Amino acid sequence: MKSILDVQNLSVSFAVYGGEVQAVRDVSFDVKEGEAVAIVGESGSGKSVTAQTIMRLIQTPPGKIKKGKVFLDGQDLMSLSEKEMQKVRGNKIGMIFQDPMTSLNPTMTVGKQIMEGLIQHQSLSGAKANERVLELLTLVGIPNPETRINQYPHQFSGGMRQRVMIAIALACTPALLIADEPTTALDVTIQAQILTLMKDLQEKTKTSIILITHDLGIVADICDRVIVMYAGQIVETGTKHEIFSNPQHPYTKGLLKSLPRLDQAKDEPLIPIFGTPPDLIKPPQGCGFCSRCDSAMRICETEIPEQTKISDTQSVRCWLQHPYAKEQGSDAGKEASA
Amino acid sequence: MSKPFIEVRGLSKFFDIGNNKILKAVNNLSFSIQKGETLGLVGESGCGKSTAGRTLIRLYEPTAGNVLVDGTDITKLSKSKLKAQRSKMQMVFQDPYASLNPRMTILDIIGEALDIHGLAGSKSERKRRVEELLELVGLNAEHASRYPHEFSGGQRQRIGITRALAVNPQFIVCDEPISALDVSIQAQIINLLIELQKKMDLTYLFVAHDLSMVKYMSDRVAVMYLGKIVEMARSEDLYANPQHPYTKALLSAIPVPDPEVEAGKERIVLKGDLPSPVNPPSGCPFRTRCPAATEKCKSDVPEFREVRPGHFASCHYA
Amino acid sequence: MFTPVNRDSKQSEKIERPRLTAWQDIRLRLLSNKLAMTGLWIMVVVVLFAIFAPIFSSYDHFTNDLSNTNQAPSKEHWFGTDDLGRDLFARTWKGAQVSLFVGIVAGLIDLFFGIIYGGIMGYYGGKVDEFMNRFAEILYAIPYLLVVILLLVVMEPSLTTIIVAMSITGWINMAWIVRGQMMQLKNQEYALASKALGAGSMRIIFRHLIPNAMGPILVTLTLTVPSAIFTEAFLSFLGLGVQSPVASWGTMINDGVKSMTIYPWRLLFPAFFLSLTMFAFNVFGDGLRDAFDPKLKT
Amino acid sequence: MIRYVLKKFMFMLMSLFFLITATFVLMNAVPGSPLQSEKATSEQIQKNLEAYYGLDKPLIVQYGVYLKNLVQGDLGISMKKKFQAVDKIIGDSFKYSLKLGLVSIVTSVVVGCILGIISAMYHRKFLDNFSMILAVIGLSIPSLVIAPVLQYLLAVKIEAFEVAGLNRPMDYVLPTIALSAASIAFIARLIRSTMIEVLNSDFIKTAKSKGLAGHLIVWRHALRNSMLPVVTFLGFLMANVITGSVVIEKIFAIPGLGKFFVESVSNRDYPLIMGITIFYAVILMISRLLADIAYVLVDPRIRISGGKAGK
Amino acid sequence: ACSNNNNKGGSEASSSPSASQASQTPAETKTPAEIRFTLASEPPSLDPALMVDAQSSIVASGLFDGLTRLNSAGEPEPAIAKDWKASDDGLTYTFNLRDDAKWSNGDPVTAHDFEYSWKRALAQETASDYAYMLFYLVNGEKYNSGEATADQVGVKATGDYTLEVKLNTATPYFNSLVAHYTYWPVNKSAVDGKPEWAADASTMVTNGPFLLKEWKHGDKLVLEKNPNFYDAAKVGFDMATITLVEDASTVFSLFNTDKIDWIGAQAGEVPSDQVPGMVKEGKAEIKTIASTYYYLFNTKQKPFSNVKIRKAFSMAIERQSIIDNVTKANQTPAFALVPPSIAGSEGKSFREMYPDQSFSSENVEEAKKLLAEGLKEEGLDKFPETTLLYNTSEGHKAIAEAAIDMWRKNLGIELKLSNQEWGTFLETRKAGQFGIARAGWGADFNHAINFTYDLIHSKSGNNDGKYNNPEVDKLLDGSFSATDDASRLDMISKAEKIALSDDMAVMPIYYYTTVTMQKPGFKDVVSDYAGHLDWAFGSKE
Ligand SMILES: Nc1ncnc2c1ncn2[C@@H]1O[C@H](COP(=O)(O)OP(=O)(O)OP(=O)(O)O)[C@@H](O)[C@H]1O
Ligand SMILES: Nc1ncnc2c1ncn2[C@@H]1O[C@H](COP(=O)(O)OP(=O)(O)OP(=O)(O)O)[C@@H](O)[C@H]1O
Ligand SMILES: [Mg+2]
Ligand SMILES: [Mg+2]
Repeated sequence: MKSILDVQNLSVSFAVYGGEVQAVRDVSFDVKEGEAVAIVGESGSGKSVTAQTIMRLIQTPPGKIKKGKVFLDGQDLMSLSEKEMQKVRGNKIGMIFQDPMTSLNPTMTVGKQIMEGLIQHQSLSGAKANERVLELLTLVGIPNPETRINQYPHQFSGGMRQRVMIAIALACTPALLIADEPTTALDVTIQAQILTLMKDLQEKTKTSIILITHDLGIVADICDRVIVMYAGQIVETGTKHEIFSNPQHPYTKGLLKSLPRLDQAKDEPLIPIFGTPPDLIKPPQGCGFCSRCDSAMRICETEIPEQTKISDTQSVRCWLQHPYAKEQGSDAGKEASA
Repeated sequence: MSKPFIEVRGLSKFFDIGNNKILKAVNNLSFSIQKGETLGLVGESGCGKSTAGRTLIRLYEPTAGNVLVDGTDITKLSKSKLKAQRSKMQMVFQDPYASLNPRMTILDIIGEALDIHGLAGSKSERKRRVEELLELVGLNAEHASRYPHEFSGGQRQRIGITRALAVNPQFIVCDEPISALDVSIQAQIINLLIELQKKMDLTYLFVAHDLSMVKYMSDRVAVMYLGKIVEMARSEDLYANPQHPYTKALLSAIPVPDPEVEAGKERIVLKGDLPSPVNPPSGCPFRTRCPAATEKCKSDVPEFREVRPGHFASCHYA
Repeated sequence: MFTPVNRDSKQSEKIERPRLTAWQDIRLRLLSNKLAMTGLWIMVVVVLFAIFAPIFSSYDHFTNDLSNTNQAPSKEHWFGTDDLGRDLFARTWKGAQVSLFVGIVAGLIDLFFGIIYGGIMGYYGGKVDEFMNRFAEILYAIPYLLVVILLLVVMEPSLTTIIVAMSITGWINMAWIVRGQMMQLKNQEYALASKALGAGSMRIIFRHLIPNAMGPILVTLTLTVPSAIFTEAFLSFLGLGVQSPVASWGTMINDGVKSMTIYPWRLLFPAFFLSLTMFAFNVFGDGLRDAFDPKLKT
Repeated sequence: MIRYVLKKFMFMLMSLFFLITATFVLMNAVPGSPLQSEKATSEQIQKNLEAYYGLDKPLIVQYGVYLKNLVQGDLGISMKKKFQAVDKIIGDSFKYSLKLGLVSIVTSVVVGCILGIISAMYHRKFLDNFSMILAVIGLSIPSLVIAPVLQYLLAVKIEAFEVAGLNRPMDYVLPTIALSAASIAFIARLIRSTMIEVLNSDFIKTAKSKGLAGHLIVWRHALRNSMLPVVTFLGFLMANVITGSVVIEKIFAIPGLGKFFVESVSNRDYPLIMGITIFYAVILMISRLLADIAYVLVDPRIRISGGKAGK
Repeated sequence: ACSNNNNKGGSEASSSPSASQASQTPAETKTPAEIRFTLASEPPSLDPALMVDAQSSIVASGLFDGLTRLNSAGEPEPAIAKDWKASDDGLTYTFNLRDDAKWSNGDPVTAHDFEYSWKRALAQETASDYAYMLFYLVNGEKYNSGEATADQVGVKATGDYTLEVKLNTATPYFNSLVAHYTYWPVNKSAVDGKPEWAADASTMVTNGPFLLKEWKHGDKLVLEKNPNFYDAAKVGFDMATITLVEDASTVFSLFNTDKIDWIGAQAGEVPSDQVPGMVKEGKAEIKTIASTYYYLFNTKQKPFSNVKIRKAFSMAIERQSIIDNVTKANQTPAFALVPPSIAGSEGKSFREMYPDQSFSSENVEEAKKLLAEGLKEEGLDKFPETTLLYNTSEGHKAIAEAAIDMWRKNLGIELKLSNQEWGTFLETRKAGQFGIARAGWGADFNHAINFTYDLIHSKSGNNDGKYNNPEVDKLLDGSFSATDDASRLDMISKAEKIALSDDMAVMPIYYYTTVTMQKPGFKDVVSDYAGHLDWAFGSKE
């Protein structure tokens, strides 16, 4: 399958007083046509920054794209002018944000907000655009689109607003849809609605999706491939089944273990990952997860691990994959829990 | 069953939102919690969970109803008596960023609790006590002199818990203490809460919307919808055998972090949104979204009844 | 290299960033704001001059020298002389003392009453708010001049009188600002948390809410101070304030404007230093607000 | 909405009543009287005058008479400006103040917004610093100084404008600058800070992700949302600006209302003091009410209801 | 300190060739002759009975015409009255009126109008501040206090054009007095029952050389020549535009940009800092006026109850220095109250007849000595805390500052300064809550009694220093019953000398001047003896 998006060695940092936050460090991945890729990871691990960098929505300053290339259909987005980039945004890539409560302009009718992108990119006439908006609203399952079109966001519930956001993102039938935690702010019953909708739409439109989330349940539900990020780096990638059934990175493992199963009893304690994620203003010299890792080794503190291929689709960045570690570590701290 | 530690009878909290409109955030709640027990409270956002928790410990003045804590009706207490009772019941808040005053050090945030109840005689004793408490939740004494913004979310939530613990409470309302936290951190807090409960014989009202966590945490679970409890049962019971259609939908909507399970799951997707609590639907409040609603649901308010031993639900068809 | 390290889990709770108290943090952010620091330095220099220039000047601010009236700035009289031959350098800095004193004290008093009144009004809301708001509104609309003249009947003209006069209505604006802030902040969870602990309203207002409303309060203060300095000139004109031969910047500007075209220095110096100080106040206030704003924090 | 306005209106009447009472008492407590002059006249003449103006009656009766006339819409007749009706004096002079005031409010808002937008768009860059320094300078120089300096340089020295008066459109330029310098600065700073916040908000990101150009984003999305605090500020500004400024009116010889604020009190012209106070209070209250209503127009989220309009 | 009075410098105006030519040449295309000047504030009233101030009188002098008019020397000339005669006892005046004067509504101006107007001014319900100007008439005061009827008042039109006036005492200056605005006529049909008649251009009915065309309240007044004026040939201006401008700098700028033709004499004011320069360049003129600037001593209170201390204070002031360096308008140092421009008799001014130089002198050594003695007499070992009170104004402030500096330097005494807003100031001064207070007095009419009786008689309401010397009172009272002018002035001068030289009742500082500027080409636009602009019979080339 052709890859539609190819991110290569992307590094992004933010200048803050007292230093530089290295939010994304040397991240590479690709997204294939019609594929749904999930990016999971701890809060602050650089998921949103990665997504926004693809859209070139990072504010500069304080943000700075240190290095890296992002190819969309073979075109390097990082080298485009702002004008050219405007033609990509909303047209070839659509984006949905986390909080539907704040992502819509409160002082503009919903219809206008959807129409804006259409007029911008497809130069539709007013009437045509209006028609298309109604079509989109129906598509995302909003009843009475004719009246809804003239209402303001505050007259919509959270779920409805997220549907509107989806309509905005899909307005120009983009090749790639980036959804940054589209359901985190929603209730489970509403979340179910939105997820179902997204699945349907993907089947219908064959759009590629990057879905950012930290809910592994959602990943299990709708994604094909998973990218696990930690402290600005990709620590593990693989297909959904590989990640859930055969996690390699201690963080991925820990994440899966720390969730209660529905059949777990109260006296059977959860296994948390202790500690807190590192502060990216002073990123650790070695592996980002090292300070919280049960099986950390000397080298983890000093050297960033190489990417190791586990299978055609799965790879991981962890020193435990190193042949030496495998030799020595069999008896050492595997289960050395604190 | 022994005499319950917390007993809530007909608790209601209505907000006057102007224009002669009344918002019935919490409407006629009745339940009880035993000493050392955890009651889970789940429901959609806006259904009145926080309001219930806050009214329960009289952070909001209840519109109606009584709350008996260890036999004393706190809704009737005078201001000064209430203050004394406050040390018995505490609250842990949802947002670890908003619940700590950014202008105060941790020492002062926790110390304030001691000051208010005169629990620390001298400055040094106050400091010692705060440090002790911090150790209890796995933080360092060194952290006392720092400011909230220097901490990560999980650490802040532990500070929030410490503050609640400072006054030696017996009952804690945990208002979604983990929903703002990272998955990997949530387990830390849950474990801490359970550990503390065992150590100090605490009673919890555990509010959340993450059903798997609630089930894990709680002995019994109550499901709220539009200001009312629609179902309440022992947690295994509730999960294994949900009676109310809302609970059923809720349970099926939780995504399970297991591709095999997800692939085979049949999901009940509710249509529509939570109706406005200003003018709730007639009859059964859930009927507007219920896949099995009938004419009866429109006209008759279902009674909250014991459908099986220890399992209550308010549905005509349960 | 590949040997495991066993760590105490406590250690992972370490905070990497340098330890900063909120005040240190604010200071750091202020220090890195060039414009605000310029403002601060200007203020410091002006204050130092106001304190020391009158002491070290070889002239005083009140002795007339009728043979040397309206002299342009020169070696002897750096800022020139006024219509009675008084040294404008000495007068400008003497005036600075009065103006700065009035500005700052009036500002502080406004701050004090505004915070208390606005804090209570905003925190309690409802009927209390409605009532207190009406009262402030009425007070605001009563002709100020009448109040001031009446004050003159009961009090001797002096700096104190001026400050009292200014404080009668000066705090209202501040109160309204604080009220707005209170309404926003009172539902913050940390306020509720404190209430849950049993804290009284006063403790919540003054320990929790006010410190967090400091940003807008400071900005308002930077506006209060200049307006107090001008009000002083107006009140002195009515006979309420400093009496000649003591001058203030406001009264000197009032005088200077009239002879602006022939003796421009009589306007220039007080106006320049007043504007400069105001400028400094404003940019410093801005910097302070930025420094106080937790939202701008990283 | 109508209910809201009606309720506000009732409160306004109540406040007015207290205000009238307070002013009446104060006015009579202040030394001096409308009939005084430097030259002493005979006691008899004084008595005749008092009788003529009804000042010989007990205060409470005077107060009652005043209220009665007021209810009938009669503000009385000035004691100093012989036989000019107070409402006419106010009306005549308010015309000028209103015109000048509106011009300067529009100027303040337009120029202030432009400066503020520039600042916000080029946050932390040269243009930001430049326009903010400009704004702070505007705020730092008292109008007492700006006005005569402008007058001297532009009207006397190069005669580009008239020295005084308010007859042709060009005559508005100088007083407007002097009158709006401070509010321009204030609005610019207000807009800047809210706009910076708005530009960082999520819905701006949404707009960007649609591919809109920068200026469109500011114009369509950011501006309206940044106007809210300005609208509140305008409530106060309106009342203060359209009722005239003593200093500006004096320097540019504008026959506005502002000078009467001082003059009526200096003259102890009781009916005029009362009239102006009432007028000012009503304007103040109406401006604040208008600001509330404007708030609703700008922000569709706020629906006026009960006691809590957007503030 | 200022006051009222009106006069016309009409006689010279008639000789103006341009005026008569302009009205006679058929080529009327010439731009109208206009005079433009400013007033600091709006005339409070243009009703002669109610006017009290300079602003009103300057405007109204173009609108009304009285029985007589004062020329620039302050002497009465015929106006509506063709001639007049006084009875031998001086108690009855008979005025013969001209029969060609008309009201602007067309009515003739008759003696009945005068009778009506005078009685109206005296009537209680008119509530005129200046009713006392008419107390010279028999029963004038009684009628004003309701003790007599209108018919008993001593004024009667004995024919359409003859007016007979009966006075309480012989008043030789009565023919000047009737030039005062309180004696001006009003038109009964326009006035009766319409108290607001004089507040609007459309309802004004006048009889003077100009008509009020437009009165934009607060902004300006426009006057146009009255074509029906009986002496229209004498009227040089086609119109007068009077704008209301308060700020002196603005007035000055208006003059410099050719927007106005005149500054000074209560019609605008040259900014004091500009005066020396303007005078030097010959652009401004300085004229003395009938006003005096002085300080009141509170004679009822220590330390100024002591005459030596009062003298010491006066002697320690260097008046010329104040004039040269502070007020800078070439004022005359004053040692008495009656200003030089007040007329005496036989063409000489009062001050020429009774110079004030000898009243007291400035002498620092003497002052110190007197102060020490005075303090001893009062049993004071050091000078008590004392306040110098003045009403808020730049000018007063500068003088007060200069004065206290002189006392500091010359006597070693530190006085406190206190300024108050006008209304409060008057009340405070009346109540005697001061040590020294600033005061000023301008002429109501051109006679020395106006500066003496009013200021130093113990019964006068204007004697705020509460000076009281029975001898002075006796002399002043006696002056009213004196039969001839010479002995009257003599008595007045004696009283003045006792009060100012022996008792130092008040401390005169200077006699006012007014600084005037006018555009070239204007004739007979002048400041009158009292310092009010007199423009109505001026002309422009
Ligand atoms: N504008 C900015 N200025 C400074 N630092 C920033 C900025 N935006 C992001 N960062 C930093 O970059 C890092 C990565 O942030 P990012 O928003 O990508 O995290 P995330 O993985 O999306 O987390 P979450 O799950 O909370 O959304 C964080 O440490 C954050 O503090
Ligand atoms: N102070 C208040 N005034 C008016 N209405 C309120 C107030 N507090 C809460 N409400 C309303 O009461 C209802 C219940 O709110 P509550 O915060 O208790 O819900 P919740 O179940 O805790 O939701 P969430 O999951 O979002 O925290 C909501 O409709 C809310 O808008
Ligand atoms: Mg994110
Ligand atoms: Mg809640």
